[in-house]
Amino acid sequence: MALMNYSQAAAAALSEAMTADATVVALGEDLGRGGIFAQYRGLQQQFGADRVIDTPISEATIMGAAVGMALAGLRPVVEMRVVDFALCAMDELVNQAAKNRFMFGGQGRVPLVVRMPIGLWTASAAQHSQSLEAWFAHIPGLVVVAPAAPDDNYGLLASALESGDPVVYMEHKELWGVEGDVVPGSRVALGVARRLRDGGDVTIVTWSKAVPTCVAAATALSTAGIEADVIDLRTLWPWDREMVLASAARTGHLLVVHEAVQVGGFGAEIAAAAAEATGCRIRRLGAPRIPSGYSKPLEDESRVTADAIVGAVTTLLQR
Amino acid sequence: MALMNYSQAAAAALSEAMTADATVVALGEDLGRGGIFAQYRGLQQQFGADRVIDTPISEATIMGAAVGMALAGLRPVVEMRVVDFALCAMDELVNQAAKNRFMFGGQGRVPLVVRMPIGLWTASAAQHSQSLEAWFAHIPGLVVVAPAAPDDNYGLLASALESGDPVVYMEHKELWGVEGDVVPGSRVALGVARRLRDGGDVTIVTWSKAVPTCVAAATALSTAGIEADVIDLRTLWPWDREMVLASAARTGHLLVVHEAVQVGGFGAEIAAAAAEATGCRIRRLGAPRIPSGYSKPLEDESRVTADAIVGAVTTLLQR
Amino acid sequence: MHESATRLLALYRTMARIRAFENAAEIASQGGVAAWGLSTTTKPALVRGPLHLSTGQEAVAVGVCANLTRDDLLTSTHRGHGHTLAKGANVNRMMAELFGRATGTNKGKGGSMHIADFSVGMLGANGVVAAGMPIAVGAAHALKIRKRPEIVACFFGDGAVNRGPFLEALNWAVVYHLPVLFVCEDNRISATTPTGPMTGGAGASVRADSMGVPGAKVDGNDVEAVDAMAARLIAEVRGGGGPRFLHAVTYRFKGHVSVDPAAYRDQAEVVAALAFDPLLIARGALVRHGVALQAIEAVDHEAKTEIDAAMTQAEAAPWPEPAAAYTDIQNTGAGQWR
Amino acid sequence: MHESATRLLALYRTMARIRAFENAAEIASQGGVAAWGLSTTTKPALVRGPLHLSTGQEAVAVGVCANLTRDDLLTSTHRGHGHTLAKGANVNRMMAELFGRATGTNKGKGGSMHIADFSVGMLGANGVVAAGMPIAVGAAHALKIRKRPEIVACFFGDGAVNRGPFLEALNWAVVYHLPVLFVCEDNRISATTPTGPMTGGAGASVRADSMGVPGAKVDGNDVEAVDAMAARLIAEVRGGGGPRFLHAVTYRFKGHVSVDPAAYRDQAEVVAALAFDPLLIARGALVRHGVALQAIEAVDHEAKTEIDAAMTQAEAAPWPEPAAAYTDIQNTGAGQWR
Ligand SMILES: Cc1ncc(C[n+]2csc(CCOP(=O)(O)OP(=O)(O)O)c2C)c(N)n1
Ligand SMILES: Cc1ncc(C[n+]2csc(CCOP(=O)(O)OP(=O)(O)O)c2C)c(N)n1
Ligand SMILES: [Mg+2]
Ligand SMILES: [Mg+2]
Repeated sequence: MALMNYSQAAAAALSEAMTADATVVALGEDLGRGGIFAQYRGLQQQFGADRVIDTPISEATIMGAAVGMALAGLRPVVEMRVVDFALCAMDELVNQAAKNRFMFGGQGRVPLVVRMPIGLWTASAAQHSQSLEAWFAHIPGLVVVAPAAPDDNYGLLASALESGDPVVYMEHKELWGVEGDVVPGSRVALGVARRLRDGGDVTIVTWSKAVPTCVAAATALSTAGIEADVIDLRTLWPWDREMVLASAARTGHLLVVHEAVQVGGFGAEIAAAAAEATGCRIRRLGAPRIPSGYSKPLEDESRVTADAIVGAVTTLLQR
Repeated sequence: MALMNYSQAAAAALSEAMTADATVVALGEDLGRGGIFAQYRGLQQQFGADRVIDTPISEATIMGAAVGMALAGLRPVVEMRVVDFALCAMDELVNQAAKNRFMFGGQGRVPLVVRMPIGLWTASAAQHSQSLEAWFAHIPGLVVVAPAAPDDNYGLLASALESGDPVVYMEHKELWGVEGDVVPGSRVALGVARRLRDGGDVTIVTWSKAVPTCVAAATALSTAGIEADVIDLRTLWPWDREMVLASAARTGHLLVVHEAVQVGGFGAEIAAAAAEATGCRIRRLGAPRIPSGYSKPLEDESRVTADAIVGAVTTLLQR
Repeated sequence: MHESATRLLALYRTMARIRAFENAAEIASQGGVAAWGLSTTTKPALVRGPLHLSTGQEAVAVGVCANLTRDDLLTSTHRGHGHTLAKGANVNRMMAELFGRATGTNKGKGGSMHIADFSVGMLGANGVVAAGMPIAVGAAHALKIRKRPEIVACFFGDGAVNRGPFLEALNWAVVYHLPVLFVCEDNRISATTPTGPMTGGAGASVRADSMGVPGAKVDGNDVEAVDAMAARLIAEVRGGGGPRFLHAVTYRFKGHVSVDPAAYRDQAEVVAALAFDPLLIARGALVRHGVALQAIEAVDHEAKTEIDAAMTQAEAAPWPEPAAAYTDIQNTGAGQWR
Repeated sequence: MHESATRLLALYRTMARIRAFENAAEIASQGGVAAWGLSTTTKPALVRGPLHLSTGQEAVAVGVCANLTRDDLLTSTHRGHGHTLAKGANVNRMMAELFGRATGTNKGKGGSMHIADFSVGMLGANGVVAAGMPIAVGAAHALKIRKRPEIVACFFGDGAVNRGPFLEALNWAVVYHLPVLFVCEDNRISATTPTGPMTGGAGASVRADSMGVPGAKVDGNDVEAVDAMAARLIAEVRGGGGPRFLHAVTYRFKGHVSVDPAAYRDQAEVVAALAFDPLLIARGALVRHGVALQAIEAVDHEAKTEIDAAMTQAEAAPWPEPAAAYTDIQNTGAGQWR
């Protein structure tokens, strides 16, 4: 067991995968310097510039080339820096990577992990703060992962690298420094959620940076006598219907919380699916439908707070 | 009143806007030949190649240039041919067009209408059949429109051209030939849904090509004594909460139907919002999470049928 | 027969097979989907989807692929039948794919626009202009990293040179010194729009040159010329010389899609172009090489017979089961459809 | 004073103001967000967001903008303070924007990476590399359609030449013969990666040339050289000559962002580069032009005073109301936030 931060955990998982499998390579801008969040620190020194590849600023071709690499025998890890820049590579991801296996009748597969950090990141404004996980969960052929803790970032990245399917892997830009214990060699299965707190009054489903906020809110609720069942989804597609629906059926009340814009967010899918299956009462909490502002008072309007979560639960239970 | 098909109705609306306002221009590939669905037929002859602009195959720059045009005094209409190709211009639409007004503190606006036809289109396979309206409804700064009939395509396109905001305008590739009466000069307000059938047992909310299918299903249900309130949303953002929530509150049962993949589709937003606000029972019907297949038996798996809708309503009412 | 004659006859045979394939597919597609401002008809067609024919462009595919091994890789465009056949795919499975049958190269899942045969290194036609280019350089990158001897041939049209991935992919190939031959199949038109007025500068090869990809221009209707130039450039690529660029000028005999009458095109231009039919040119060359007319006609006849058989087999072939719509997508999360 | 001396002194004044602005902003940003592998600190900084300084590149912005009218348009990059100031924006409002205040050019909504002043034709910095290029050609396209006399100056970095929009935008400008000057601000680095090894061929201007955009290369640290070359090219653009390309070679004195120590860069290289500080060069030229040292120092002093005042004003300026987060987004559907 080792204490690592969220960034180091990812570097460790990738380093071990590259050691175990010579076909694993990583490509993206500035990887030679460790990546802008240190999540590749030391890897180019360890594996060489042929396997930890510094690229031109060519997002479309970074993604498209990775598809070609995957078809020709490699298992590429693509670094998009932030999801906002991945918008320069949507044809390559959605039309090419995600549909390749089906379109060609299963002749090939695209074992590809695309890392695209999401989320607000101190005053980074409208073009460096988006959370677009809902887009990718909507696209057949893609797996979508959004880890919230170092051990999950380690275990899920390792599983993503082994999955053989195109995986949209979304780390959060304000979690890199978070520390936690990681068990070397451990795996976290894709599609399995994580229960962070047991409770019978209300189910709170969340992921990524909203996880710690929900846990804080649950603690506050508990002092008020409300026990929340807090579930970190971890993988958005496939999502853990079993755990979520069982809990929602039990508590009869489901709140889904995420940092992404609430309108059309993936919380709508979880809430609708749970209401369809269990008839539970639902409520969602996400960012308002506004671009992220630069100035703190504006940026804060896009942040989901523990108070807002407590408020949402209270309203949900009143109805 | 004039009888027009869906394609002609759009051409008429655009032609009138270009006649009335010299700053309205259209740009895209093959517009000089009328566009591949005849939706621009005659316009270049009428307004000249400077205003109905044939472009290189440069989707990113078609979209980006339109943003620049809008900032410099024009009201561009961008033709993306099919939404699948618009994936080559996501940074330009989502990071540049949608955020421009906010990011720059309201110094400018981007009056832009981006046409990106959606939907299945006889054996066009995985890269020419997508319906991605849910993506754009999730993005602050964008208006999303999906007309189902000639009069709406005329009245909504006219309103979109007058709105002054970036509008993602999604026509359906299998509706071009549909005919109907159009009132010259008429307008359909953005954000106002259309009730196609009055009923008290169940609310069916839908849009685009699924509209006629829902109407057919409602007729069948009626013979079985089930009266459906059928609502064509027409505009997905802003959507007509008033009409939908009032109906859902009245019937207590809501089914949302669309051709797009159900998982993460915009139906989840409507269903979740309605359940949150009215506590109604909900159900969704969309395509399975699979790429569209080329062969008919495969493609048909992605089609929403009247039978499936009848089935969904029956299950919904049983619960 | 003289060696060069033997080679030319072999090249001609492949061209004849492609021509026969395209002609048969064209007929089978009548009444199919019409993107051409005509509304989609419901008249049942054997080939339902959009069909982009390479009729008249056979010499490019054949001249280039004649210099590739079975293990070399190839990325194609929406107009990919010729590339696929020339790379060695089975015509029965190709035609079955166009017919949407379970026995097709793609199990009926892709159709003409996505035709592929990975077993002969053909990594697929593509529905998105220029989208094959980044994939091609990535495949070449993998071959280099894996220290493989194979190379990649990347086909694209003249319209693709105005899309960003053209620049990004060529730059990528130079930066990593990759084994890839870029083949610009220049039929001088993009759908309904002449490409010239939409393209700044002196065109494809000059752009390639400015990015550090040397190359050459060739008459794309003269299969011997294409073969010779491709041989030279591919030898340089195989020799570790890095990427090369082949600019082949040709002409699209048919409409953009099979149901497109191409009324926007001056008929005189088409008639003039037919005089430079690559098959005609090759026939003339064969005769000059002393090959007997009967030998040539025999090849045409064999090709016709082979494709007729492919049509019959395709029409008789089974349709995919609906359940097949749910396979070959992803393992993780498979079966969880709604 | 001789006319050329007067002009040079004016150019120098703007450079001095930019330098003072960047230095002040740099200090105000210490303790702010650090993308640099350092985790984001919580130590409060006056300028919180990522700050890309143009320190050392002042001559490019100033030499080009000196040849633009207030109504000409300009698109910028993430490193846009110099362009904005040189185009005529008010430094108080600029600094207030970096401080995130309601009185900023963008009401505190954009910050450094999106700084803009439409009132002087500055259409905005951009958080996405090369994203300003299609916008620039579109603006030029609109000016042409509207038969306006203005032109557009499009700034971008050396790293941008490897993104697709570079090719698409240049091609677009040629196809429609648009009034745009492309300015490649070549500081030879892209974030932490030297751009040379990532760029195939002979570089930016050669690529531009291959697409039909003529241009010239210039020493981007010599403001007189930039001014002269920009004057020539802009005259050609104004004269209806179509797009032109200016390749200005310069050097980034600071890290990629203000909090980046740039440890990855050889310090000897930096020291050597400092000898070619554009302000030093301009000072030397001023002296050669017979301008008195006191006159130069007076300019430096004024600049410093002006920026100090801007800092004081910015710090005292009001924060935006939370409600402002919900305005300036869209009229249609406004107010319907969840
Ligand atoms: C990105 C993109 N834009 C537009 C289209 C529609 N389209 C299909 S083929 C074509 C013309 C392509 O011209 P060219 O590259 O010269 O190939 P050709 O059809 O001449 O073989 C167009 C515009 C597309 N498939 N992809
Ligand atoms: C499409 C895109 N990819 C990556 C980035 C991250 N990024 C910001 S600036 C930069 C380097 C740009 O280099 P250059 O264009 O030379 O401008 P400079 O920073 O040198 O002024 C990178 C990679 C981005 N902003 N946009
Ligand atoms: Mg062509
Ligand atoms: Mg640079």
